[in-house]
This record gives sequence, structure tokens and C-alpha cells, in this order.
Amino acid sequence: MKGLPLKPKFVAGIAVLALALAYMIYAGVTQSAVYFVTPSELHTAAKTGKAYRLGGMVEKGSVNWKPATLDLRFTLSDGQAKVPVRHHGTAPDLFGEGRGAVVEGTWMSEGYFQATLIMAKHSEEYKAPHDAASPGYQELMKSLRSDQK
Amino acid sequence: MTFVRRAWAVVWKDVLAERRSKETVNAVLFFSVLLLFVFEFTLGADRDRLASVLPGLLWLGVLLAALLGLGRSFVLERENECWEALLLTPGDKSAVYVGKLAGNLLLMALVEAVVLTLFTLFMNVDVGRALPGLLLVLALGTLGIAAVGTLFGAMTAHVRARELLFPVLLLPVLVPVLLAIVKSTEALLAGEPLGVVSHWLKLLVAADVIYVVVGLLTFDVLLEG
Amino acid sequence: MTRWLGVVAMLGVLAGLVMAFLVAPREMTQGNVQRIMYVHVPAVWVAYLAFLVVLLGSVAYLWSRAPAADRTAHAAAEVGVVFLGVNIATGAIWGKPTWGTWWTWDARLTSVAVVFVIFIGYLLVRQMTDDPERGARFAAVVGIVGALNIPLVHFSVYWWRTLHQPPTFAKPGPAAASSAIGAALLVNFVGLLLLCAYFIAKRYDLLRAQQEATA
Amino acid sequence: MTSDHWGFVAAAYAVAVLALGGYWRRLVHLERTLKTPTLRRRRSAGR
Repeated sequence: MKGLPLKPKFVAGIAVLALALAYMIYAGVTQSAVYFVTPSELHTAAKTGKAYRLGGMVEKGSVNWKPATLDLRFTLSDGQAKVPVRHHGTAPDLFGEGRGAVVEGTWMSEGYFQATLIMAKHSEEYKAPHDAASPGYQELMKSLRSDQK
Repeated sequence: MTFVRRAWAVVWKDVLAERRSKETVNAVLFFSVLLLFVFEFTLGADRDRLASVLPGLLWLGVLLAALLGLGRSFVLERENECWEALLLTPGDKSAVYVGKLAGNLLLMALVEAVVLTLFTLFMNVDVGRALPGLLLVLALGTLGIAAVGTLFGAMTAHVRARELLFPVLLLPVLVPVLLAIVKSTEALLAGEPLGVVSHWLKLLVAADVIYVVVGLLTFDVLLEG
Repeated sequence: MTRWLGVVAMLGVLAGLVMAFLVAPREMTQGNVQRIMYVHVPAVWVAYLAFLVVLLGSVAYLWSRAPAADRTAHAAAEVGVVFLGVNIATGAIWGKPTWGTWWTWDARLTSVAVVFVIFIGYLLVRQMTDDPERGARFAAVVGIVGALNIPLVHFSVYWWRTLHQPPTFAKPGPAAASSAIGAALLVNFVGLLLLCAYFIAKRYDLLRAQQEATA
Repeated sequence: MTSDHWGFVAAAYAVAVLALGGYWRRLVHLERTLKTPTLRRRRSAGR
């Protein structure tokens, strides 16, 4: 078996493998799928009791947190629509007003979103303090949804 | 003999042996029926919850049955001391791979037909309109599972603790295929058109091509024993 | 030679630590906890490069049956698993304060975990095979399947769900991280890459010594 | 502004040092057993 000659079978096989991998990577990079619904999308087709992942920006001035009862309420927005969210428990550090967040939970018939898990969305940018330019709203929404890229 | 005829000889041998003993098919089919019981007992009380996890359960059933069946295919060759005979196959050894793969596909198709029927009957799955798309997903997914399963089955037949190592090797490699079939089954059963899951179909095609080609190229290395 | 590589790697890692803690600034939104990134992110890059070495070594071994190729693949797989383990552990520790959870089944975490398990399988096959030559052949097949599977795992899990910042550097266009942070990341990457190369070289030497001792 | 979580940073780097250092120690240990002729047979038989 030593010093195997370059059989046509291997050449063809490796070429097909390379093609399949390239195709996979191409399909993967160009695929744009939605990983979570936005508040507007939720409003147009909300099913009560169905589990959703909802992503948006936490509205300024909407966070209402009662440490005694661990009751957290806030509003997620995408610029057009707003969804009131309720959660029982603490929120992660990066969670804050004017920042992106993704919540998992269900849409309740009472007209609010009951979250079982709150995840603060990382910005894709790591910034040193001095080049701080607070990202605009559009940019933040874009970074929230840019996972599709 | 041509490549196809050599592969066919392997399939025919396996089908014939199975038809006489009926060991694997009987055990695997009975196992999948038992799985239905287990699913019903552990999750059955809540119809709504069952409906939401059904695509996962369906595939879990097929997968567990496949693990049993695929693992046996080469162990039988070894136990019956037929390995040397396989090794003596003239010409390109990948014909043996194709033959074994075809045999395993037959077995899995049988299991899937049974599991799907049982699910429609006992768990009120409405397959109906989704069936053509579902069959496509099923076919692509099965090919992927069987391609890696046949390759790794030939390998683990020679390894200590093979019952353990076979699933341990197979399952993580098959994660992409599993995600693709479960997610597309979910979408199709929810009444979505096939276009919605086109990216999963692309992934399945790419995975099938990669697994089968790697299987063809490396099988003789494993057949050395 | 391996020893000198070790010395250079040590210096590289020290330089990385200096960059991570003394040069890089406090990150704006996350604060100092972001400094975990300087070990977390390079570790996964290094691990994936190690798995590329596994692929090349495995193909070369099946091709030539040269024990050297097998030793390279074996050493690289072991070291890659160690680095990927570091990546997963530091990621969990980073995730707790920033996301609020140690572990979430998000895309990159899951895909890294799956790759981790695949290569543990690679090492297990070797361990569970009595004949080392047979183990080498079997492991090579697992290594090839496992490495080629990485893009499939990546995209499938990515489509399944995602909640992780997109890669900071893999993206075309201007680098998103500010320059000092990027520089620190790069130095740490080079440091860990040297460490990885040193580990692989040392493991390779040991494997050869072991084989010579038993032969 | 978010707090710094130095504890988490320390934990992460400690874990990294433990894992990488532990692997290095394992390699050194292996090297020593291979170099010691009396120990070699016993140790390698155990492996």
C-alpha cells in the first residue's frame, strides 16, 4: 500500500469533496434566516402560547425592576412596534436601556410577553473607552439582526 | 465483475441472510414499537406538548433503531467469520461499501415506514399534505445517517466496547444531519412549503455528498481489519 | 529544538498576558470582564488550526502509511482538544456575568461543543483499539470525517439558533475592534499558537519515544 | 456602567492556566517515565 499512486478515484473524490465543502460554505454564508422575531413581526402574527424568541431594543425609561419580588418589566421595540415583556428573576449585566436584548418565552393572551430567559445581546464591536460614539438606533438594530450575515 | 454487480452481490447476500434469520429486522422493528410506548408513557399526558416535540421524537425513534441496526451489520460479518471473504472481493473495495450502504438503507427505510405509520396511527400526526416534502427530507437524511453509520460500523466492529463507541462516534458527527431533518420536519408538519427549508435541504445534500465520498475513499482502509 | 520552541512560546504567552492586562484598555460596554476574550477567542482559533493539522496528518497517513504523519495527527488532536476545552471553560465563565447564564445552546457554543465531542471520539478510538497500527488507521478515518464535518456543524448549528456576536475579524470590511484590543488579541493568538506548536512537537517526540521503546 | 467582575476574569485565566499547565505537566511526567528505564516497562504496561 505504501506509495500509493495517484489513482483517478482519489483525484475525483477529493475534487468532489472540495466542491461540496465550497458549496456548503457558500450556501452558509449567503443564507439569511431570521433567528428571532421582531416586535412588529410578533404583532402581525402572534399566537398565544406559542414559544418565540423575541429580539429588540430595550426602550429608554421602560425598565421597571422590583428587587423584592424579582419582578422585571420592560418594553422591547424595533422602532415601529413595541412589546411589553415581563420576567421573573434577575437580568444579566449587559442588559440595559437602549441596548439590544433577546428574550425567550411565550405571548400571553393578556397582551404581554412572558419571558423565561433574558439574554443581553453582545454588540459585535469591542470598543476602547476613548473611541466611544454611542451607536445609533439603526446601527443597533442592524447589529441585532446582523447575525444573519 | 463490474462495480455495480459486486455491490449488488453484497446487498443480495445480506438480504438473503436476513430473510433466513430475520434477526436484525425483527429486533429493530420490535424496538421501535417499544420506543413508541416509552414516548407515550413519559410524555403522553399532555397532547399539546407532545405535538411540539413530535418531529424530534420521530427522528429519535428512527435514530435509536438505526444505531442498533447499523451497528450490527459488520459485527455479523465478524462473528460469522466472513470478514476475510469480504476482503477477498476482487477489485475496488468501495463496492463493498456501496453494497453495505444499500443494505443499511433498506433496513432504515423499513424502520422509517413502520415508525411513521405508528406515529400517524397512535399519536395523531397529520402527515397528509406534508408527505412529499417529508419523504424527500427523509431520503436525504437517511442517506447521511447510513453513510456515516456504515463507515463507522465497519470500524467499531474491531474495537473494544463497540456498543459504546459506535454511538459515541456517530452521534456528534451526525449533528448537522439531525438538526436539518428535525427542523425541516417541524416546518413541514406545521404546513410550511418546501421552500422554507431549502437551506436545510442544501445542507443535507452537501452532507450526503461529503459522507458518501469519504466513505468510498476510506473504506478499504477499514476493511483491512 | 522542541525546547527552544517552548522558550519562545513561554515568551509569547507572557507578552500576550502583558497585552491583555496592561496594554489593552478597559472595554467600553462590558468593562474589564471583556479581558477574558484574550484567552477565549485565540484558544478556539488555535484549536481549529490544530484540527486542520489532524486532517492533513490523517490524509497523509492513509496515503503513505508513514508513522510520522500519524504521530502528527495524534498529537494535534490531543492538543486541539485541550485548547478547545480552555475555550469552552473560559466562554462559560465569560457568559455568566455578561449574558446571565453559564451555558446557552447558542450557535457557536453548541458547534464548538459538538466538535469537541467528535475529537474526543477520535482519541477514544485509538484508546479502544488493541493494535496500534489499526488504531492509527481508524483514527485517521475519524479525523478526516470529523474535520470535514466542521463546516457542516458550524452552519447547521448557526441556522438552528444564534445569539452570539458575529465574528469580530472573520468579517470583511474594517476591523470592528479598536486597534489596541485588536493588537492584544493578535499577540495572544500568536502566543497561544506557539504554545500549541510546542505542545504538538513535544507530544510528537514523546509518541516517537514511546513507539521506539515498545518496538 | 457595568461592574468589572474581576473575579470572573481571574477564574477564566486560572482555568486556562490550570488546563494548559496541567497538560504540560502531563507531558513532562510522561517524558520522565519514558526516560527512566526501570520505570518504563511497568508504566507503559499500565497504559
